[in-house]
Amino acid sequence: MSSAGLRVDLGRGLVLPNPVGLASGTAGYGFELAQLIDLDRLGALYTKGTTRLPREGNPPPRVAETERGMLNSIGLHNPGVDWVAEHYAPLFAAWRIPVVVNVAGAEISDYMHCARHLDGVEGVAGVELNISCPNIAHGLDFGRDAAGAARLVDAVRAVTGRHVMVKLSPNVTDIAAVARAVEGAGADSVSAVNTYVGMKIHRASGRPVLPQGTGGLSGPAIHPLALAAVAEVRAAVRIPVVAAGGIDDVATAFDFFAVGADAIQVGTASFADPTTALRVLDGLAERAAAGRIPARWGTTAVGSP
Amino acid sequence: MSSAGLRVDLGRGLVLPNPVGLASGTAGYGFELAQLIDLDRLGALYTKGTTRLPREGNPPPRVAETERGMLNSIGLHNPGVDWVAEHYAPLFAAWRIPVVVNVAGAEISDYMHCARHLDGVEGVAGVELNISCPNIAHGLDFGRDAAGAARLVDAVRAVTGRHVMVKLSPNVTDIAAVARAVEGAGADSVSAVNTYVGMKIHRASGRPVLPQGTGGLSGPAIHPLALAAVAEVRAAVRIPVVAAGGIDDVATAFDFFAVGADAIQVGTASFADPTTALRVLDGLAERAAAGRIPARWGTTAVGSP
Amino acid sequence: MVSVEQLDGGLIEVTARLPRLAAAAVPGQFAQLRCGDHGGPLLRRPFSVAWTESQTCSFVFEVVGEGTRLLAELTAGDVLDSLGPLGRGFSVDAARGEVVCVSGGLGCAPFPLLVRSLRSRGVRDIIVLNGAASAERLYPADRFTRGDAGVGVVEATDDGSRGHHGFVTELLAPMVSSVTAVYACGPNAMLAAVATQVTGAGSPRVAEASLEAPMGCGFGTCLGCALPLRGDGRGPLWGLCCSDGPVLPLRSVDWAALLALPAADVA
Amino acid sequence: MVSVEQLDGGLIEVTARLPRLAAAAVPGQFAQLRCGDHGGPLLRRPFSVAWTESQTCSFVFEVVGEGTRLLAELTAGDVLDSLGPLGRGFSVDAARGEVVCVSGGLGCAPFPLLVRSLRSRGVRDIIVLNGAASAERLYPADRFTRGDAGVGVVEATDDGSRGHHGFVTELLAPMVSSVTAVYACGPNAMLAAVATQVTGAGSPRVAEASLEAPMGCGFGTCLGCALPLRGDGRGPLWGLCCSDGPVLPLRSVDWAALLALPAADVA
Ligand SMILES: Cc1cc2nc3c(=O)[nH]c(=O)nc-3n(C[C@H](O)[C@H](O)[C@H](O)COP(=O)(O)OP(=O)(O)OC[C@H]3O[C@@H](n4cnc5c(N)ncnc54)[C@H](O)[C@@H]3O)c2cc1C
Ligand SMILES: Cc1cc2nc3c(=O)[nH]c(=O)nc-3n(C[C@H](O)[C@H](O)[C@H](O)COP(=O)(O)OP(=O)(O)OC[C@H]3O[C@@H](n4cnc5c(N)ncnc54)[C@H](O)[C@@H]3O)c2cc1C
Ligand SMILES: Cc1cc2nc3c(=O)[nH]c(=O)nc-3n(C[C@H](O)[C@H](O)[C@H](O)COP(=O)(O)O)c2cc1C
Ligand SMILES: Cc1cc2nc3c(=O)[nH]c(=O)nc-3n(C[C@H](O)[C@H](O)[C@H](O)COP(=O)(O)O)c2cc1C
Ligand code: FES
Ligand code: FES
Repeated sequence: MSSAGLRVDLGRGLVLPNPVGLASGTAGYGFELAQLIDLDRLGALYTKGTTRLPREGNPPPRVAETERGMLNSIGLHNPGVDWVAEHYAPLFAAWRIPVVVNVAGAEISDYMHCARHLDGVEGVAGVELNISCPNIAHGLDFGRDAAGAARLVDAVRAVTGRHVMVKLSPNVTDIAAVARAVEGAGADSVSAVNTYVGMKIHRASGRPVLPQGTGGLSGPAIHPLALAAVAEVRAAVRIPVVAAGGIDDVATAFDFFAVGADAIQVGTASFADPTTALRVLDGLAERAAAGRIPARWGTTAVGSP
Repeated sequence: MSSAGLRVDLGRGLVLPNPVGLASGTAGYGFELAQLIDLDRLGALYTKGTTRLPREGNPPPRVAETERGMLNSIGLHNPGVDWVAEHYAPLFAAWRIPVVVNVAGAEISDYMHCARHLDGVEGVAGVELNISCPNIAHGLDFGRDAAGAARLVDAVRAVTGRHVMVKLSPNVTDIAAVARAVEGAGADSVSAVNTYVGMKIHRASGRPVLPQGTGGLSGPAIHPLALAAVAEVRAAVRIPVVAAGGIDDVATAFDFFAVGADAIQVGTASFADPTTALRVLDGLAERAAAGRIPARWGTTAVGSP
Repeated sequence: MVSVEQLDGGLIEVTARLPRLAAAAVPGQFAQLRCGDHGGPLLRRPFSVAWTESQTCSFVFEVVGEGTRLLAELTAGDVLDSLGPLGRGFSVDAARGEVVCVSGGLGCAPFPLLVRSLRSRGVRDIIVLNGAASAERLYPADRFTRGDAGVGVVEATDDGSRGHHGFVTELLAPMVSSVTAVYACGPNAMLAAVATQVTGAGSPRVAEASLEAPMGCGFGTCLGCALPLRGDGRGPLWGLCCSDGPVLPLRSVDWAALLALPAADVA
Repeated sequence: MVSVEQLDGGLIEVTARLPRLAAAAVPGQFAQLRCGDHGGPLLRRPFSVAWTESQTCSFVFEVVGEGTRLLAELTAGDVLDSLGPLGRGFSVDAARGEVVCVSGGLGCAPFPLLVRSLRSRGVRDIIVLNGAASAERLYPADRFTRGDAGVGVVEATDDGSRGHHGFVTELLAPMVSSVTAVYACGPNAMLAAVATQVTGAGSPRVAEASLEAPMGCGFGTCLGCALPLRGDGRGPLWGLCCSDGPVLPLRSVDWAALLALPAADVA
């Protein structure tokens, strides 16, 4: 299936060969998946959340299954930005798939540090600011506060010429306000949604399965919630919106185009079937060939809900 | 199975024979379910959201299924508080099951009107203020704003001597703040959670299935989210917490006791199996008989997540 | 305890041991069937009771989505979990002499039971007007008649592959003035067409249709299954398909409002 | 294409046509199996490859939850959807002369394949120490030996209903100094007990265990399957069960940290 004509220009140099990406934290830095699928056919790889210093992550169990969903509490286990810039980026540079480095931190200075260190690094197509990780202390603060998010984006904007995407938290009263705030502060695009704060109880002990108590819920269970959130964000901003949440086939991906997303990220579904994103891409290409994708992926007017 | 010893005193005269209730909007005013099950064995019936004036509700479709969940957009279809007080309450009075009238509105005066009209009415054991209905204009405003919620509770507190329970919205950044605010304003208990804002897309048309665009998501899909929310509320307040969200058997109900809930509400599961609440009760009684329920339903210390 | 019969054109008839439902169901009532076990859809699916014997009930459907796909996978020995009978059935008491049943597509489902009931109450002549897209999608005539000479079936197909070439409602006009009752079940557009034929003077005393709506519960508690009924002129009044219906007098439905609603399917 | 064999004591052996997995799997590797179809669990479940023929693979398990319940329901003709082989298997190259395999409960799973591989590489004597709660829960001895006289099986049961009355690790002590390799698979407590026996001087060159952790993906991308490895003294270092393991040198695991973790099951 040809995917020509599926190109998506997200602005400031981030051009996706097609709208189908792999969501942060569900594809590592691509190396393992590259053994299993033809990564280079996809539209973007969003890396595991990367921090200023290497992080060991949380003690296990780190994942737990729920009804049509999964909770995770990985705790940003990652080798740190220096390692990524030095050792991984040169490998990314050899790939056709654009690699967007997902960046996380506790302080504005952490994000600035990472963005600065990745700026101009070959192989890094942009950064996605994870202001919404529910699994580290303070990880949600920026994502839950429009003014804080704007300050963060403003600071990062000053230190990088690369595309800055902001990953929004759905665990908020007003996701549209946060989206507008980061747009105003100079974000080039937003991605939504990150995971929802959830919990699972170990029945024999009555205690949470995840040692942190809560984790982030992803997968089909959140698809209807993510659709509502993306529709709301779409109505709030003019910059591109990259959608994630429960995509597991072309139909669930298309639901996001119907509410106005410009591109999508496949997350949890890759765990059960690493070819999911390729299947979505093939389905998309088929529909495109049949003329079933209107301008901007068939945006329909969905009122702010 | 005997359910003696399962009594729960929620305060200000609201004493539940047992902790197993039927969630608002999933049992109407009890009359239909009374034909199908022995309603009088249950701990509480929380009625359909009731408003100052009768409401016709939203145009259909009003329900749509998602992965292990359902969306609804009923729009508070109800006969109005006068009808409930005059025609239904006398029938409630003949039942053993305590009936808590769920009250909704757009203005503080609407809630006051309803609470006043229900105050002292025989057959009405208390009111549950629905400050979190996502399906009417303004329906979420109070639930999403701690100060507004407190003003509302304060006003209602002034006009009723009955038990005032406040039904919290999970569609907020900080549910604990709202819970603390309504506790401070004199709420006797809180219930959590109401539904999560979600959307479903009609694949053939690319438009939302529900004419309002969004609806409220309930059912097993939200269980992990509701658990996290209830744990957070439990850690925030001292008043009783009544839990709802995805309960479909005794194990899922017990998960809420594990995070410190005082009582529970069975919602969506009653649609597929009207005996669900009775099964939960029987399971609970069995565990109680086996001594497997410590004080306050086995509260474990779950840190604020 | 189930048997599954594949008819032509994708129609499927499932028969299951459901003695209580069989004993209680009146024509036009429905049952909420669980499709699949734990992994299946959360909500039950509504199906008209198509036939009963002393111990069994039958349902007719075709595969349109996940729920019906799982029902079609039932095999002998499986248990069918059913809730019902639910809703209001057809009014059979006022029917006398001649009556007509108008069926479109899967609207056939309630009629075998209705026909039997009417005949046992002394209705002399019953004509079933049975329409479908094409010949193989017609529910077989002998399942309406069951060999009873007092029952006639006239068929119509959209493509003309059997019987009248055109809409089944076109067959209704000549008989509408001579019957005491019209019962209809099928797509909304068909029902609306029937409704226009039975609202003038000299219309049959009983003119009813079985309607559909997406359902949460099936027994009147979720208020999900709203249908537009004729109101006081200020817009429709919402009735409940599951408890006010599914069978409603044709004249009480706000057909214009109903036809303006989005399709019930969500595919 | 599946066959399902119910052994005593609730053990189940499933054999499926999986030619590519059969060709590629080395002992100790695992496959991620899909349990049930669309309605089944979201994530796959990891199972050791227990045996291979040219076209088929076998897995041994018992029903502990939803996923294994669905696997146990497979019947001939069903398709088993498998991803793998995954992870690192046992080191077989350094094994010579005599080796011992220590199996506890379902830890038996990887050993039939390992034994075959070791024998084909010229290992002279293999002793399988096979422990379980009771006699009927012991994986049958002939599935380790497959009639090969170079393989011996010594059994132990917690309740003494067959073989040594006590822990299987008690059988290990007398032989630990004479073998070139110790391979272990079973509950963490058992593995820790094995680890303490093989860490002193004169310990076998190869001392490895196959470990478990709840898995999201099975192929190294989710970072969900963390296991505590020996760090630099400032607390454990997290390794990945699926890609650093599941087979790890016994000395590289931080056993104290591992035993302090909550149980992997979530029932
Ligand atoms: C009172 C009543 C009686 C019915 N009797 C029959 C019958 O005898 N034979 C028959 O084939 N069909 C009948 N239907 C329609 C049948 O219920 C739907 O075809 C079925 O629900 C589709 O389920 P699905 O999971 O296969 O489809 P999906 O499209 O996957 O269903 C998704 C959702 O849409 C709803 N839905 C889809 N189509 C309809 C519909 N037409 N009406 C209401 N809800 C719908 C389902 O309930 C479900 O919630 C009846 C409907 C009603 C309301
Ligand atoms: C590398 C590896 C190889 C394995 N090989 C075998 C084998 O050959 N035979 C066998 O019987 N079992 C084996 N297991 C354990 C097996 O994967 C679990 O018993 C199985 O996942 C339970 O699934 P369930 O849905 O039936 O249970 P549930 O308890 O319902 O599972 C719920 C969740 O807990 C996880 N889980 C439960 N128990 C375990 C466990 N022991 N280890 C990891 N995750 C768990 C599941 O993956 C799932 O996410 C292996 C595990 C690993 C990691
Ligand atoms: C195991 C796991 C780890 C994740 N790690 C990150 C991360 O490091 N940074 C981030 O922005 N999102 C992270 N996410 C969120 C996903 O990128 C995605 O937003 C979310 O899972 C919703 O999509 P899905 O339902 O398709 O999985 C993670 C998700 C999972 C399941
Ligand atoms: C059809 C439907 C109607 C509901 N109506 C109301 C309502 O009127 N007032 C209210 O406070 N909650 C209402 N709810 C929310 C439920 O009471 C409950 O909080 C929610 O469904 C979560 O529980 P569940 O997952 O067990 O259904 C409604 C839920 C459903 C499914
Ligand atoms: S389906 Fe629930 S009220 Fe009709
Ligand atoms: S299971 Fe996903 S990294 Fe190991």
